Amino acid sequence: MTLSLSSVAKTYGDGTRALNPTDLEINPGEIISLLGPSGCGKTTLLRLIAGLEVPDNGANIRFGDEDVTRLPVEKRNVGMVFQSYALFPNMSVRDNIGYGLKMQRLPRAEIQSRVDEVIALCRLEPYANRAITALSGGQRQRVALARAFAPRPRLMLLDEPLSALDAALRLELRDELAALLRQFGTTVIFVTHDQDEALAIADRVAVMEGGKIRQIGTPEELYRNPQSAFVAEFVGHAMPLSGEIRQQTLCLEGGELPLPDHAGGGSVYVRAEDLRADPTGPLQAKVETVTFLGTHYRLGLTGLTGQRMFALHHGASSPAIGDNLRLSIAPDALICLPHS
Amino acid sequence: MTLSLSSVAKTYGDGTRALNPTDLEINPGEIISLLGPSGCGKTTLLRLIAGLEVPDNGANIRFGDEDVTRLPVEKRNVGMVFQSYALFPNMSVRDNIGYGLKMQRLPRAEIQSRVDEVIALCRLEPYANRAITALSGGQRQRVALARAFAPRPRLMLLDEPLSALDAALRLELRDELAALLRQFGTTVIFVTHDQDEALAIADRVAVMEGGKIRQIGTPEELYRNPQSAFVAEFVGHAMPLSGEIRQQTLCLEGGELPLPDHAGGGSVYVRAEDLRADPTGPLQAKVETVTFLGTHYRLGLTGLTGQRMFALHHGASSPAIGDNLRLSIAPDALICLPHS
Amino acid sequence: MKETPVTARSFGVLCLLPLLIFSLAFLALPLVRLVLSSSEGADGWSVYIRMLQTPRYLAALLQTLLVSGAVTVAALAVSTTAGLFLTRNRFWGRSALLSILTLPLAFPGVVVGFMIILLGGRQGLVNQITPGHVVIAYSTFGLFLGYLYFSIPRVLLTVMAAAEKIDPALEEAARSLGAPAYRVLWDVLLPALRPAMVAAGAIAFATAMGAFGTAFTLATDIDVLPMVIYTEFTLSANFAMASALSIALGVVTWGVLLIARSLSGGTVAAGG
Amino acid sequence: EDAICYNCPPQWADWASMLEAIETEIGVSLPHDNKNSGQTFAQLVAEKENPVADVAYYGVTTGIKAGKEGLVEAYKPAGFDDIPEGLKDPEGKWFAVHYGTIGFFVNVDALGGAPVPQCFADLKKPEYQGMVGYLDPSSAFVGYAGAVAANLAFGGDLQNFDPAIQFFSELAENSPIVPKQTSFARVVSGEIPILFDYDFNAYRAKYEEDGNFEFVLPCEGSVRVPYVMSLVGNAPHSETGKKVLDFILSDKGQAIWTNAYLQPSRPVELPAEVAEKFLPASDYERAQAVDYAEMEKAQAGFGERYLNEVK
Amino acid sequence: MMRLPKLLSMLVTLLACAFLLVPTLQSVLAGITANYFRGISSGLTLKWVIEVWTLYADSIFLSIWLAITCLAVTLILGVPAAYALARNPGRLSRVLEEFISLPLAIPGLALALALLQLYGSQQGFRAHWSFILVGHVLYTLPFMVRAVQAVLAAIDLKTLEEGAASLGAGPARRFVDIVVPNALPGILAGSLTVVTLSIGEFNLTWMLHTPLLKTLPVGLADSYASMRLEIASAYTLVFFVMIVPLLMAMQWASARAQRILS
Ligand SMILES: Nc1ncnc2c1ncn2[C@@H]1O[C@H](COP(=O)(O)OP(=O)(O)OP(=O)(O)O)[C@@H](O)[C@H]1O
Ligand SMILES: Nc1ncnc2c1ncn2[C@@H]1O[C@H](COP(=O)(O)OP(=O)(O)OP(=O)(O)O)[C@@H](O)[C@H]1O
Ligand SMILES: NCCCCNCCCN
Ligand SMILES: [Mg+2]
Ligand SMILES: [Mg+2]
Repeated sequence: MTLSLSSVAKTYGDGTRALNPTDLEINPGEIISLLGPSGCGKTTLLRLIAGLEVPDNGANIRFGDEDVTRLPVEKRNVGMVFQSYALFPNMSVRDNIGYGLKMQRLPRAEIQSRVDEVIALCRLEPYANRAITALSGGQRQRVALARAFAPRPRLMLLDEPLSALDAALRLELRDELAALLRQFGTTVIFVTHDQDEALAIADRVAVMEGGKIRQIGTPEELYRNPQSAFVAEFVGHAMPLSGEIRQQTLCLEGGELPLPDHAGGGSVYVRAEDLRADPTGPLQAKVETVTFLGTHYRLGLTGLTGQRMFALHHGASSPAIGDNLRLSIAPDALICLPHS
Repeated sequence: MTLSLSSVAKTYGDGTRALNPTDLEINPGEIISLLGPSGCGKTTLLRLIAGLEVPDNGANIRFGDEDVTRLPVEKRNVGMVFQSYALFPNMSVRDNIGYGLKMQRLPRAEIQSRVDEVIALCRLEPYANRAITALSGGQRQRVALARAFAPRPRLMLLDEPLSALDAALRLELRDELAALLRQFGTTVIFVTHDQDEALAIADRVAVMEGGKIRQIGTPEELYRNPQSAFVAEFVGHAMPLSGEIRQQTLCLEGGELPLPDHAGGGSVYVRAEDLRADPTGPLQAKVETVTFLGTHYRLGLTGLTGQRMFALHHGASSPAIGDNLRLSIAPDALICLPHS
Repeated sequence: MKETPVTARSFGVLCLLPLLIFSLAFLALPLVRLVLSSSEGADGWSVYIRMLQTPRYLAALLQTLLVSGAVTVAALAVSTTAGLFLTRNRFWGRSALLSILTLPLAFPGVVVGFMIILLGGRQGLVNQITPGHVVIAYSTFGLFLGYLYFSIPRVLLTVMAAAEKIDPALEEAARSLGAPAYRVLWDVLLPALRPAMVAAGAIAFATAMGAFGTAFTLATDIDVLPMVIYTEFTLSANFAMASALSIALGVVTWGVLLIARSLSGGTVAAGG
Repeated sequence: EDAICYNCPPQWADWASMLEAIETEIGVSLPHDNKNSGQTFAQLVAEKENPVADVAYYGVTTGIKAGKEGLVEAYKPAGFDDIPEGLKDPEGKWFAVHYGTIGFFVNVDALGGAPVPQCFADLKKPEYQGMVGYLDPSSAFVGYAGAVAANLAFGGDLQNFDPAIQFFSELAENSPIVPKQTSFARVVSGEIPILFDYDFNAYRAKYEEDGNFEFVLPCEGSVRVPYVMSLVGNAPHSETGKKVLDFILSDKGQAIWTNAYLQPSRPVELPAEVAEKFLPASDYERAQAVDYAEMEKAQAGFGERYLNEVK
Repeated sequence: MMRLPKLLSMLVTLLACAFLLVPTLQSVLAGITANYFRGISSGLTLKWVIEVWTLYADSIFLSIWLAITCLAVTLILGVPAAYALARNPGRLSRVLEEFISLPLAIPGLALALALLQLYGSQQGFRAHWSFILVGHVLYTLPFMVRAVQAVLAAIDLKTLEEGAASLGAGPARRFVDIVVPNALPGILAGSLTVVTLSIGEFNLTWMLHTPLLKTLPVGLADSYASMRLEIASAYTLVFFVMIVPLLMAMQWASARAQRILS
C-alpha cells in the first residue's frame, strides 16, 4: 500500500504551527524514519498519519486508493508503537497482543492461532502469560511491536520506540528492532531524534526541522550529500569551516585549503573524522583538549577557524595538549553547500 | 591531601555485603573514577568516604594525616554532588552556593565575595538569582558543582553526576565537567557506570565488580592491558575469541590464528575495531547484518566463533549481507588473559 | 479525543451527566434554597446585618475560629513531629504506632466526644490519676482536645506522604555542607514539608470549623458556630438565622481552603 | 401498625415500658426517639407541610406553642374530661399525660464525699465545682422548667427572670455541664453527679439502678409541671396516633406511669407501695404549680436572655 | 548524633499515641465491664454488648445498607465522571470538581439544613432511607472522584486509550476494557473510603434522620446521651469492630494506589 500525503499541515488549538504543509509519498514495504530535533513536528506528522490528530483544512491523506483524511484512528487499521509502549497493564502479554484481533471480532480460535504466530515471530513464547509489569524494557518493546503487528495493519507507526530504554539496552535492541521490522514486511514509519538510530534502521530518512521536511533520502545520501547546513550538522555533526573563499581557495585562520571544482560560493563543512593529523598538511591548529575514548582520541583544536573544532585521532598515543598540529582534509571529504 | 583507605568494608543492616575490604590511595589533585555495573558497590564506597555510611569494624579512612573514620559527614569538609543534584528548592542559586559558607559562619561579606567567585568560575552569572526550578538540567549540574566547591572542600565526591541528563546533553556536559573539575584543582572521586565517561574524565579509573575493585589504572592502561575478562569486556567491549589453543595457535571456527609469545594458556579477546577486513587474512566469517553509522559500518558476523562477533568497517561502501569476509587481527591487538 | 470529535465528546458528556444531575438536584438547588431561606425570616435579607450586630453570633464565630486555629497549629506541631519521626526511623512496633495514630480517621464526631469524656471526664483517666478533681472534658480545653483527636490522623497522613517523598539526598547534601541537625530541619525538611503542612492544616481547620458531633456530645458551654446553628434551628425554629449562620460558616471555611490552596499550589481538600 | 412519636425517649419517664405496653396492648409499634421538646417543636415546624410524626410529647409550654402555631390537630381522647382544667387545651390540641416535679437528681457516690446539696444556693459552693448539670434552658423544656424553679426560688416570677439569670451566671463560675438532651445515664454513671431533673427519673435510679441515688426538693421551693401530648396535624397515621393517645390516657396507660414514679394527669390514687417510695408530702408542698400559659409566653424571651447573658 | 531531637520527637509520638489509644481502650473495657463505676472488679460481661444488639441492631443494619447503596451510587456517578474529568483537564473541569467538593468545605449541618428546606416537605422522600442516602452520597462522592481521578492522572491514560483506539476500540469499549480495569486501585481505595465514611457519618445524618431511620452513629449519640456508660461503651465497641477492619483495608488500599501514583 502506498501512503500519500499532500498539503498535510497542523496548527494546534493554541495557535502553534507544528507542521507546515507537507507532501510525502511512501512506497509499500518501505521503512522510513522521521529524524529531527525536539519540537520539529515529527510526532505531529506521525499522529496525523495515524488519525490521532485532525489535519488543517486542505490536507489529503491516502492509504493506497482510500482517502482516510477524516477517518478516526480506530477505523484506519494502523499499528502504533508508542514511546512509553502503552501496553495495557490490566492484561497479560497474550491479551495485549490479541486485543486488536478481538476488536475485529474474529473467532476465538483464529485469534489464538494468530496470536501464537506473532508471539513466535517476536520470540515472546516464554512470556506469553506474564503480566506486563513482569517484563523488562526490551521485552515490553517486543510486546508493543507484536500487539501493533498482530491485526496485520496497513502501516506500522512507531514514535521513538527506543528512547524509553537506557543507553546500553537501546544499542542492543536497535538491531533487533531493525530485524523484526524487516521480517514484518509492512510499511513502517518511525520517529527518532537519534541520527544513529535513523541511519541504522531506515531505508530512507526524512530529516525534519521547524515543522518542515528538509531532506529525504537514504542514510548514505544524507550523510554524504547533505543539501543544507542543518542536515550536515544534524546528521554526522559536520563542522563549518568558516573562512573566506578566494577563487578556489578557502582561507582559514589555520591555513589555506584548495577547494574542489564542484564547490560553489557557499559554505564548506567537514566532519571530525575527516580532519586528519598529517605532518605535511596545509593546515595547522593547537591541541586544547585530549579525550581518550578507547577506539580513538578526540582532540579539541583551536586556531583552525574562529570556533573550537574537533578531530578524531586513531593510534596508540595522542598528541599532547598544547602541541601545534598540522592537518589535512581529503578533497572529497569536504562538504560544499551552495549557500547557508 | 592524600586520601587513604585501608580495609574499608560495608555490610548493610539486612546483611548485604556491599563492599569487601578495600584499600585505596588517592593522591592530591587526582581525578579518580569509580566505574562498574549497577550494584557493584560504587555508591557505597563513595558514601563511606563521604561519611554518609559507617564502615564495618576494622576500617581506616585517613584524609592526609587525619583519621576521619568516625567523623560524621558534616565535620569532614567534603563536597558532594548527587545524581539528583539535591539542590535546595527553597533557596535561590546564590543561596544554595553560599549555604556551606554560611554553615562555616563566615562573615556575610566574605560569603558574598566567595560565592561571586565560584559563580564566575562556573559561568552562572546570568542565573545567580534564579529559583532552582527555573534552571535546565545542565545549569543545575553546574550549580550543584558550585555549591559543593564553594566551601573549598578537601575532596569532591560525585555520584553519577551526568546520569540525570538526557543523552545529547550528557555528551555535551561531559567535557564541561572535565574542564571544571580540572580547574577546581581539588581531589575528585566520581562514580559512573558509563565507560566513556570514566575514560574521558578521569586520571585513573577504578573498575569495580561485586563489591571489589578489580583493577585501577589510567584509561589507556585499562583499555590496553585489562587484567581480567571482566575488565576487558566492561571497558571497550572486548569479545572473547573462544576456541582451542594448540601450542601457539588459536583454533577458531573461522580459521587459525598464531598467538604472540606472551599469550599464556588463558583466554583471548579482541575488540570490534581490531577485527579487520583483509582479503589475505587467516580468518573468515559470514556477514549477517550491516549497519551504517556514518563514520563507519558495523558488521555482524557469524562463523568466526560460536557467538556473533562484530567488526567495524571504515570505507565508502560496505560488504553485502551474506558475503564471506576474510579477516585478520594484528598480533598486538589480541588481549591475552592468563585464565578466565 | 480529537480523532473522533463527535462520538468521543458525546461519550464524555454521557459520563458526566449522572453526576451533573445529582449535584444540581441535591447540591446546587438546596444551597440556593438555603440562601433564600435565610431571607424568609422576619428580618428578610437584613438577617445578615442582624447576624453581624448580635454579639453572641460574632462571639461564637470568633470562638470557632480560635478553637479551630489553635487545633490546626497543635495538630500540625504534633503530627509533623510524629510524622518525621516515623518516616525517618524504622523500628519494631513502628507500624503499630502508625495504626494507632491513624485509627480515629473514621470516628464520627460523637465518638470523639465520647473518647474525650472517657479521657477527661469525671470517670476519666485524668481525673483518676491526678490528685483533686481535674475534669477537663467539658471545658474549652476539652473541646480543643476533641478536635485535636480527630485532626492528628488527618494531618499525619498528609505530612507523612510528603515526608516520604523528600529526597534523602537533600538532607545529606545539607549535612555534607556542614549543617547541624537543627539547621537541616529548618533549612531543608520544613521547607520541603511546607505545601503538605499548608494543605493538611487547611483540612484540619475546615474539619474543626464544621465539627458538630464532638461539641454536641461534650455539651460544653462553648458556643461554637455549628452548635449555635443547631440551637437556632431548634430554639423557636429560627430557620432564617440558622440558614444565614450556615452560609456564613460555609463561606468562611471555603474561603480559608481557597487561600490555603493558592498558598500551597496543590490540591487542598477537606478530609471530612 | 407503625406510628411515630416525636420525643418518646426510653430512658425518660419510663417511656420504655410505655412503648412496650402500647405494642403489646394495642399492637402499635413506636420507635424510640431521643429529641427534646425544642427539637420536637422545630421538627414539627420544619415538616409542617408534610409531617413525619403522628403524636408528639413535650413539656407543657411547648405543647401550648405547638397549638398556637397550628402544628397539631385537636383531639380529645377518652379520659380527656378527667384532666384538671388548665392542664389541657379546651379543644384538645394538647393535654397533660403526667406531671413531674423539678429537683436535684443526685448520684451520692459521685459527690466525692461532699454532702448532698439541699438548696439551689448550695450548688454555688466550690465543693460542687464541675458537678452540677442542667439541660440547656434555651432548648430543652426540662431546662426551662429548672430555670423557672430557680427563678421562683430566688424571688422572681414569670414576668421577672432576673433572679434566674443571676443564679445561672453565678453557677457558671462552678463550671456546670449543660447537655441538650436527657442525661439520665450520665447521672447513673456518675459523670454528672447532680442534675436538675424530675422526681420520676431520680426515683427510677434510686430504686432500680445499682448505686446510691437521691432526689432532693430544694429548700427554696420548686415547681411541678405537666407533660403533654398532641396529635400532630395532618399526621400520616392519624388514626393510629389517636389509638396511642387513647391508650396513654386509659387506666391501664396511666397505671404504667404510676408504676414508673410519675404522677398521672388523670386523678388516679397512687398505690401505697409506690407512694411510700416518694419523698414525704411535706416536701412536695414546696413545689408549686404555675400559670403554664404565662410560662409559655415567657419562654422565648428567657431563652434569648439566657443565651445572651449567661456565660 | 541527633540524640536530643530524636528523643523529643519520640516522646511526642508516644504521647500522641497514648492520647488516641487510651480512651479507646477505656471504652472497650467499659463495654465489657459489669459496672464501670466500680471497676473491673465487678467482673467482665458481654451483657452490654447483647443489650446493644437488641436495642440497636436495626441501626447497625441500616448503616450497613446505607453504606452499600452509597457505594453503588458513588460508583455509578463518580467513576465515569472522574474519567471525563481526567480526560478533559481544563477550567470547566476544575470548576466542576471544586463544586462537587463543596460538601467537604461546607459543614454537614448546613448541607443538611439546605436539603431539609428544599425536600423536607416531600413526605415520601423525607421519611425514606434514600433521603439520608442523598446526604451520604453528597459527602462521600468527592472522595470517590478524587481517588479515581488521581490514579487515572498517574497512568498515562491518554496514550493507553490511543493505543486501544489504534487497535480498533471505540470510546465505550475503551472505557470498559482500559479505563475501568486500570482505575481499579483507585476505585478500590475510593470504595473503602466511601463505605468507611458513610458508616461513620453523623453531622448530616443527625439532621436528616427520622426516628424510624436511625443510623449507627445517631444511635451512638443517643446512647451517649441517655444510656448508661457501659451500654454506650459497648455500642462504641461494636462500632470499632465494624470500622477498624474497614480502616485498615482503606489504608492498605490507598497505600497500594499511592504506589501506582509514584
Ligand atoms: N497538543 C499540542 N498543543 C499545542 N502545541 C503542541 C501540541 N503538541 C505539540 N505541540 C507543539 O508542536 C510542535 C511540534 O511538536 P511535536 O510533538 O510534533 O515535536 P517532535 O518533533 O515530536 O518533538 P520531540 O522530539 O520533542 O517529541 C512543538 O512546538 C510542540 O510544542
Ligand atoms: N541501604 C542499603 N541497604 C541494603 N543494601 C543496600 C543498601 N544500599 C545499597 N545496597 C546494596 O549494596 C550493593 C551495592 O550497592 P551500591 O548502591 O553501592 O551500588 P552501585 O554500584 O552504586 O550501583 P548503581 O550503579 O546501581 O548505583 C547492592 O547490592 C545494593 O542492593
Ligand atoms: N464532625 C467532626 C469530624 C469528626 C470526624 N468525622 C468523621 C469523618 C471522617 N472523615
Ligand atoms: Mg515527539
Ligand atoms: Mg550508585
